[in-house]
Amino acid sequence: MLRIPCPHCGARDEAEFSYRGDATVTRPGADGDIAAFHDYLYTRTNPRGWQVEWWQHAAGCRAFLKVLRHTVTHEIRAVVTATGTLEVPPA
Amino acid sequence: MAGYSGFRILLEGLRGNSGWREAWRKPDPKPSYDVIIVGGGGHGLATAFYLAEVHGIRNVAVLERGLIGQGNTGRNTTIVRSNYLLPENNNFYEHSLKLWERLEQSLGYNVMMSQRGVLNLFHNDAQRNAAMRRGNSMRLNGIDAEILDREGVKAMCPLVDLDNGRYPVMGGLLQRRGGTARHDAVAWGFAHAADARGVDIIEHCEVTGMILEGGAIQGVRTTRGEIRAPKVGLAVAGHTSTLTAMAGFRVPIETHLLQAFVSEGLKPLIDCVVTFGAGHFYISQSDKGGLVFGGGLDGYPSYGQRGTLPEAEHVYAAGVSMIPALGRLRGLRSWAGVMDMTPDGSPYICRTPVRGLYMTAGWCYGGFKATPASGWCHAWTIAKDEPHSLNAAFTLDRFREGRMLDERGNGPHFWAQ
Amino acid sequence: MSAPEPTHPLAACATPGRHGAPGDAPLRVTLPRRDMVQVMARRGREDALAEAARAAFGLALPPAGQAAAAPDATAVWIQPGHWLFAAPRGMEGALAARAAAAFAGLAAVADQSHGRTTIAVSGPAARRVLARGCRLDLHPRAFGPGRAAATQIAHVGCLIHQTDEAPVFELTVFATLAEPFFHWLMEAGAQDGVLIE
Amino acid sequence: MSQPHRLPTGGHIDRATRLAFTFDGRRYEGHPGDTLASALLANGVRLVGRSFKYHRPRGIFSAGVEEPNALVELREGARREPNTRATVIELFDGLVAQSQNRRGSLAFDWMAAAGLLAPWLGAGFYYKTFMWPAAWWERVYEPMIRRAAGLGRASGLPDPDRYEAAHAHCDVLVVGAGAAGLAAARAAGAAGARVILAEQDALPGGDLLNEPALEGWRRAALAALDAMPEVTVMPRTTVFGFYDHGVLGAVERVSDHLPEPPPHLPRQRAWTIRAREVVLATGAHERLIAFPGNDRPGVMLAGAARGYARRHGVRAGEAAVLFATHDGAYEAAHAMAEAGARIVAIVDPRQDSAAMQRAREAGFDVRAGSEVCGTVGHAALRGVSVRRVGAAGRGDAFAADLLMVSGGWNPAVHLASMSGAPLVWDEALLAFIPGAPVQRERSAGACRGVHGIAAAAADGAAAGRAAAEAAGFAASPSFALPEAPAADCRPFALWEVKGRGKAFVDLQDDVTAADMRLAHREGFSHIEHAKRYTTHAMGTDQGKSGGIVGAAVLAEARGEPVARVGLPRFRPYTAPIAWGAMAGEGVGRHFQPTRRTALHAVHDALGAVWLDAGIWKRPAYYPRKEDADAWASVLREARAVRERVGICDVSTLGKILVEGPDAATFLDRIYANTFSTLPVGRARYGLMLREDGIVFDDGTTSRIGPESWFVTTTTAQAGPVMQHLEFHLASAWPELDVSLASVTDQWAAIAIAGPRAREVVAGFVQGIDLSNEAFPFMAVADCTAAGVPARLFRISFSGELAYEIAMPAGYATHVWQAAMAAGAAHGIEPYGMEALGLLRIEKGHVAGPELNGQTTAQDLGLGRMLKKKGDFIGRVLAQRPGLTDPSRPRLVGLRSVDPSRQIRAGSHLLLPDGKGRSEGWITSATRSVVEPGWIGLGLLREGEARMGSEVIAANPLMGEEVRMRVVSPHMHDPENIRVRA
Ligand SMILES: Cc1cc2nc3c(=O)[nH]c(=O)nc-3n(C[C@H](O)[C@H](O)[C@H](O)COP(=O)(O)OP(=O)(O)OC[C@H]3O[C@@H](n4cnc5c(N)ncnc54)[C@H](O)[C@@H]3O)c2cc1C
Ligand SMILES: NC(=O)c1ccc[n+]([C@@H]2O[C@H](COP(=O)([O-])OP(=O)(O)OC[C@H]3O[C@@H](n4cnc5c(N)ncnc54)[C@H](O)[C@@H]3O)[C@@H](O)[C@H]2O)c1
Ligand SMILES: Cc1cc2nc3c(=O)[nH]c(=O)nc-3n(C[C@H](O)[C@H](O)[C@H](O)COP(=O)(O)O)c2cc1C
Ligand SMILES: [Zn+2]
Repeated sequence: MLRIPCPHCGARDEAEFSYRGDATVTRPGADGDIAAFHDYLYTRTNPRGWQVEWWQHAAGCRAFLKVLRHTVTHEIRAVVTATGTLEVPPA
Repeated sequence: MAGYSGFRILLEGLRGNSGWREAWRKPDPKPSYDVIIVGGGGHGLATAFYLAEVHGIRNVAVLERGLIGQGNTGRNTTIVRSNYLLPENNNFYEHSLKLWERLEQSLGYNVMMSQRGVLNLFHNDAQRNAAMRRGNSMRLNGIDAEILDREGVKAMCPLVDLDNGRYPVMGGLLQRRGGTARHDAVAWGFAHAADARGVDIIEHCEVTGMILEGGAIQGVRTTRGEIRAPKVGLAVAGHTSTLTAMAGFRVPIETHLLQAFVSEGLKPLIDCVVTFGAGHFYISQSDKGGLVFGGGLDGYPSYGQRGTLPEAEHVYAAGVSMIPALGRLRGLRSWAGVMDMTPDGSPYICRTPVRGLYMTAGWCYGGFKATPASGWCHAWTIAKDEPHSLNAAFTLDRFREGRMLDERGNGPHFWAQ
Repeated sequence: MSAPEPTHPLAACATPGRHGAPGDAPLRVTLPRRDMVQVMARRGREDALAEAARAAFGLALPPAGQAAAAPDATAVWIQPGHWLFAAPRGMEGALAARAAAAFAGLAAVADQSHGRTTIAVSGPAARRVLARGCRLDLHPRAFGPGRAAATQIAHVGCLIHQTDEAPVFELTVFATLAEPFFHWLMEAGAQDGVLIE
Repeated sequence: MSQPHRLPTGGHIDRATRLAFTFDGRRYEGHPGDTLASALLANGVRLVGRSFKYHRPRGIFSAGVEEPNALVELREGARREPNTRATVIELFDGLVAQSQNRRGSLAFDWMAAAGLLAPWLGAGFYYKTFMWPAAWWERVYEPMIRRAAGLGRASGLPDPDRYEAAHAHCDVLVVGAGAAGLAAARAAGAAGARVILAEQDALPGGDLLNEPALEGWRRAALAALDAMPEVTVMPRTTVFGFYDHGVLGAVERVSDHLPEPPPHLPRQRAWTIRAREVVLATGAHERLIAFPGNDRPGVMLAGAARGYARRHGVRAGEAAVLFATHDGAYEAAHAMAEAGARIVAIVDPRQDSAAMQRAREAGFDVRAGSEVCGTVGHAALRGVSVRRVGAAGRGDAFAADLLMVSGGWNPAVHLASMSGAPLVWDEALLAFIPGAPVQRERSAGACRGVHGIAAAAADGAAAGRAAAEAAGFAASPSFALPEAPAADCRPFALWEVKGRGKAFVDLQDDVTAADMRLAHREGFSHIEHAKRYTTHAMGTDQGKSGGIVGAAVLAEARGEPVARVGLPRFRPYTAPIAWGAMAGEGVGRHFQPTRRTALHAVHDALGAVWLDAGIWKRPAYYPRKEDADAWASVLREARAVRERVGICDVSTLGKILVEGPDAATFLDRIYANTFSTLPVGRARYGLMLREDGIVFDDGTTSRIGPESWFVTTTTAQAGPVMQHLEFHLASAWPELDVSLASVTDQWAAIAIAGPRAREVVAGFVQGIDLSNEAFPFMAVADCTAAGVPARLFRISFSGELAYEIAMPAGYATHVWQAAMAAGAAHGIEPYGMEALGLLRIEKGHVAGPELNGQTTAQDLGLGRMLKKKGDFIGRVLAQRPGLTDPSRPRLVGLRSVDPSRQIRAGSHLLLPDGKGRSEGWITSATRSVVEPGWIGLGLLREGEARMGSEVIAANPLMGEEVRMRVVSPHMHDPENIRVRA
């Protein structure tokens, strides 16, 4: 079971959060075309390793957080608020 | 090599079982093949089998990084059914079910396909109407389906609590021809039969890179050296993205975690497969007596093959809510698999942006039942370099086209499928 | 017609008296009547909002995980930029009006007096009983008076605010889910005994 | 007569109290402190079960969770619990147990005939046969296999007991309260850490319970722990799994040692424990040796025999042979001798050792360099055959009724392995021990191969101290550790004695050494393949004592060391756990919370029939005595709305306050239609798309202030819409200054609909001019309703003149009653969801069945709502060809040609000459009040072009075909005259 350190609330059980997808993709602006939106919505790196992903602390402070998590070990290395940035370490 | 039969069992029993030989050979890889299949799960092995059996392409290698059948094929809850809504899906899965129905005889291996019935419970009008739409779609496509009322549910699975739960049961959609098969035997049976037709099954051989020339595949790099082939098929389930990354492109797949569980062995208790409509839960009983059960995804991407406690608790809670007699039984073991989730819940059997590279992937948590048809269609697509009509819709670029095959209307979220 | 007393969300199920096992230190349960408003800071106006809160309510807006109390109101941090202000039940809409006036231009104000309800639990059994559903560590080393946290108990969202060393925990839940939450609390407390006051 | 094998003194047994119990209907007695197994042994019961495949007679083999044989059905009726290990059942007065997996009696099990077929029932035989004739598999072979397989019988009745979840946090979790665990907990506790010490046994102590000389130390340790307020000792608590991030699961058996749970107490409690540091002190499981007949009742693990003598005061046999490969097991012989048994012989493959010498000095017949090569007897052991190691032949026979076996110890590495630690081979111990930890975990004592109580305790103390330090506590003072001579537990590598007869590596699943070799011969040479092919280590004991032996047999066949072969992967659970405990209290009626509107009691008083809408309870309809059936009620309610006026609780709609300077901009991007142009005091129907262009949700949203909006969502999507708004605000447009608050619970809402709605509303609402000019369709204003502040909306779902009035939830009953009073003169009637559904279908309003996540705005005839300019969610991808394809099914109205013919949602639409090809389906169906008969909404290919034509609603599931006419979905008042009246 993941324990996700929410920057607002401290470490909380995974059961309080919901995963909301890869946080490295950004929504194309008003001028985005089908190809751009297609990539944003569907195409995934899906790394076997470190991934920056969206989690909402849904049953807590409701903040959307960016979480740097390893998809094999499940280790969480860093969590920042929505406007923060996280570097993906080399595999 | 002699096939398996009751007679041989008798004979070998008298000879101290000393005459049995390897169910499949353990060859070293050759420098090149006509076709390489990456992934020794059910889908990869079935692809190889049908390449040999249907298309006469026998110079084929199946490369498996570990042991065959130890991926999702060896860790799934073994439900086989064709009760799909969309015609593209129900035609495909019905083709699969028909292949299942004669798989033992095709393979000369008992995969213990058991058509015990798959019963999906519904609890309210909306669910009933959706079940009707699906069941009628099946019937119009020539697939068996029945709608059961509460008495029918009681008769089919007397242990289900019709009334006292949070959401009383209203009825169920039953596919009698659905059922279960013995997961490991499916891998072993396809391996045995493919091997007998000349396919090299090479275990402990991990693909680590792709040899590409001019936008076309020429072979793969592996932990056992380079192996060349003009055609390569991927059947690596949750690892698809890793392999396509080697080939230089990304796909609409996210790898998620799904748990399964088995109880202690019990005398026959639950005869069919039952799924709960009020929560994520489904259950059946294996021939060994264990109740095999599972629920929904754990909810986040993982290649870790290990599940999490809260999701397990949810599965158990849904279980006792559906069948209160389960409370006093015991869970024996839990495990998890890594699922190749797609944004619409439907699969890919198709060519890829790289010439000569094909894939069968995106099976989510429903690909065991697809095993024979996936192999059959994948083999067809590889052999002919074009899809069969059964898999024509299962393309990678259907999302560009807006032609999603979203059975349940869950939308473009991998984790919600 | 004049406004009647609002119906309490737990009117149908919180019967005063002893429930569950006859223990000597039962879980004590009370249902304080509160008005509550959700105050949501405008972008970049947090400091001004804090100033206004001090002026109008006499309290310092608490940071994440904390509550602040003034004689006639408390403020609990609930999410980034959001606080839940509470005061004893007064005239309908009075707290919301007071907050709206005090925070005009600084924050949006949503009256939640009917949307949330508070259940106060106390006594030596309180931590033990809460642990039967609450995933948070409420041990004195990890939590304490003045601390607050939003979490989920028995599938129901719950804001926990410890007001007292004793300990006293105030549990604020959604009004339409108060009954199942209360049912859970009664079940969880039955082995220690519950005294509803 | 009773308890002939009970010792007069000694052990943790209260001989003064007698407990009566029955096994297979026979009455016996035992004492507190007994397990069912020890009590059966005290009474001389040897045969307790039948094996899985060959139905061989089996006896008690162990004294703990590793028991493969002595599985019983415990208790009766709804509390019957199959497969319960007699070795861990605490005896209570009135206990009832039955043997299982037998046809006939335990002594004469018909299924034992399977043993005769054994040559043909080797590993994996079923994969190779039963294929012809094809139909026979399901009709003949499989039912036979299913009946023969399986172990105990479930009761099939609802479990009457209650369970609960519980959560714990600690600095240091110590698993196992043997010498190592007690010392670890004490050391960590003394450092000031919050410690949990979990022990599956009822009595903490582990192996200390078999050491009378160390009882003082055990008690002192427990007293010390008791004196530490931050240390919690949890007996009867099995830690079953080690999950990610320092989380472990445990089950506490609160009442299993009692006849039934006392009032208010659960049967079991499932703990989720979050530990900063973990000390695993889980001990070790004794290893069997594979030799022919090693499953005979009377063959028992040496440590178990010792434990029965020392802890339970029971002599497990009168004439005992010890077959051991290491010194650690010799204590069993001494213990049995003290208990009054005759030590017939000690068989040891080694030539000499300290323990062998001591045994000789004690006068035992020590057979050095020897091995047990067979057993004699049937349902009970009568003799043992012994020969020189590796010699051929049957060897010498010894009469004995107890054969104590020890092939060494398997450290209980389950939890360490689950936590991610690799397992490393210890050549001296011939065992796998935990390697470098991955999580914040360390092992101590026998579970990492540190044997001997003194060594284990010292190891535990060091681990406890280190754990506390790692958790941030200063070093703790030291305390006295037990002193005891340690026996050498390094075994001689004897895994298997080959000979005639079955030598089992997995007793429960009847897996023999020969099966492992067969698996290898057939290519299933990897341990994971071999496991699956033979079912080795797949039983309820998961190979705790024989797993490694099977691996060793496989290793020999492969010609490789055991270290290379390894063990099958460890998974939860360390021991099987009750389903009910994992499920917790949220089951049955409490599987999900029941959400009630503020008007719940009102509907109840009106006799509402309830309907589940998600987790909400909503009134379906309000039956009256004079209504012939449910349809009569529904039609009556709907008619009231069409003809007079009705009142309906619409509180479940999601309500979100959206406020801030950028709220209008935000809503323009969220909705497919424009909101920024909406004036204050007006509402607009809005459509949200998902980013993939499919319709997400709809609802009416009002501007209640220049920067303040009241968004409503459908009941089902309230949560998802809120999350959707929050997500886009956080991820896509963080620059927008918008605040979101869910006010669903704050506001109750009531719809008042029907031609007389205005009069009714006027009767209890003050502060608004209700005239059509002053308060037209889609107007919104604050008001006072029956004296309470409220908000009035002029919106309509039913297609009639209608209002929705929202009021603070606590006043809902008051306002409802005022509305009823005001409406009495107008014939107001409450209407439920069914009538609401009827009305909206007549009106052609889409709802859940149409907004099913598969439809576009065009599909639903709402395409013109999509704004042409500006970004909004779903705009771009909605333009994909597949979604704009004109051949997609479109929303239509449908009416039965024969009005009496019922139609059903879920029927497919066929063209009369269409050869059965589905052209669409019925999404919603109802009887109608406007024009009596059955009507529906559906999605039909080329729907518009087919207006007026006939289609067939086919429902093969129900055997129905109904002729339908395609009509406009707006079947009632298409010009919207009534809503604007
Ligand atoms: C818990 C669970 C329950 C399920 N229940 C059902 C069910 O009831 N019914 C149903 O129909 N489906 C079910 N499924 C889904 C089903 O198991 C899978 O869809 C199906 O088995 C996939 O088969 P496969 O052959 O594609 O994949 P796998 O069996 O996973 O095979 C892929 C193989 O590729 C290998 N591989 C990966 N990378 C490489 C590489 N680089 N080089 C070489 N080899 C590689 C892997 O080792 C693996 O053996 C379930 C899945 C899980 C996990
Ligand atoms: N029965 C025996 O003869 C036996 C068995 C193992 C070790 N030993 C000896 O014991 C001494 C070592 O002491 P130790 O403390 O390392 O081992 P121990 O066997 O004395 O104690 C381990 C304790 O852990 C408990 N336990 C194991 N898994 C558990 C789980 N998952 N959840 C909760 N409790 C669990 C066991 O019930 C036991 O009480 C040495 O003398 C060693 O040789 C003897
Ligand atoms: C249908 C099915 C039935 C199973 N039955 C058992 C069982 O009776 N006993 C057991 O120990 N494991 C059983 N397992 C689980 C396997 O032991 C194993 O955990 C699973 O295949 C995943 O492999 P892994 O745990 O090695 O990763 C079963 C698995 C499946 C898919
Ligand atoms: Zn948070």
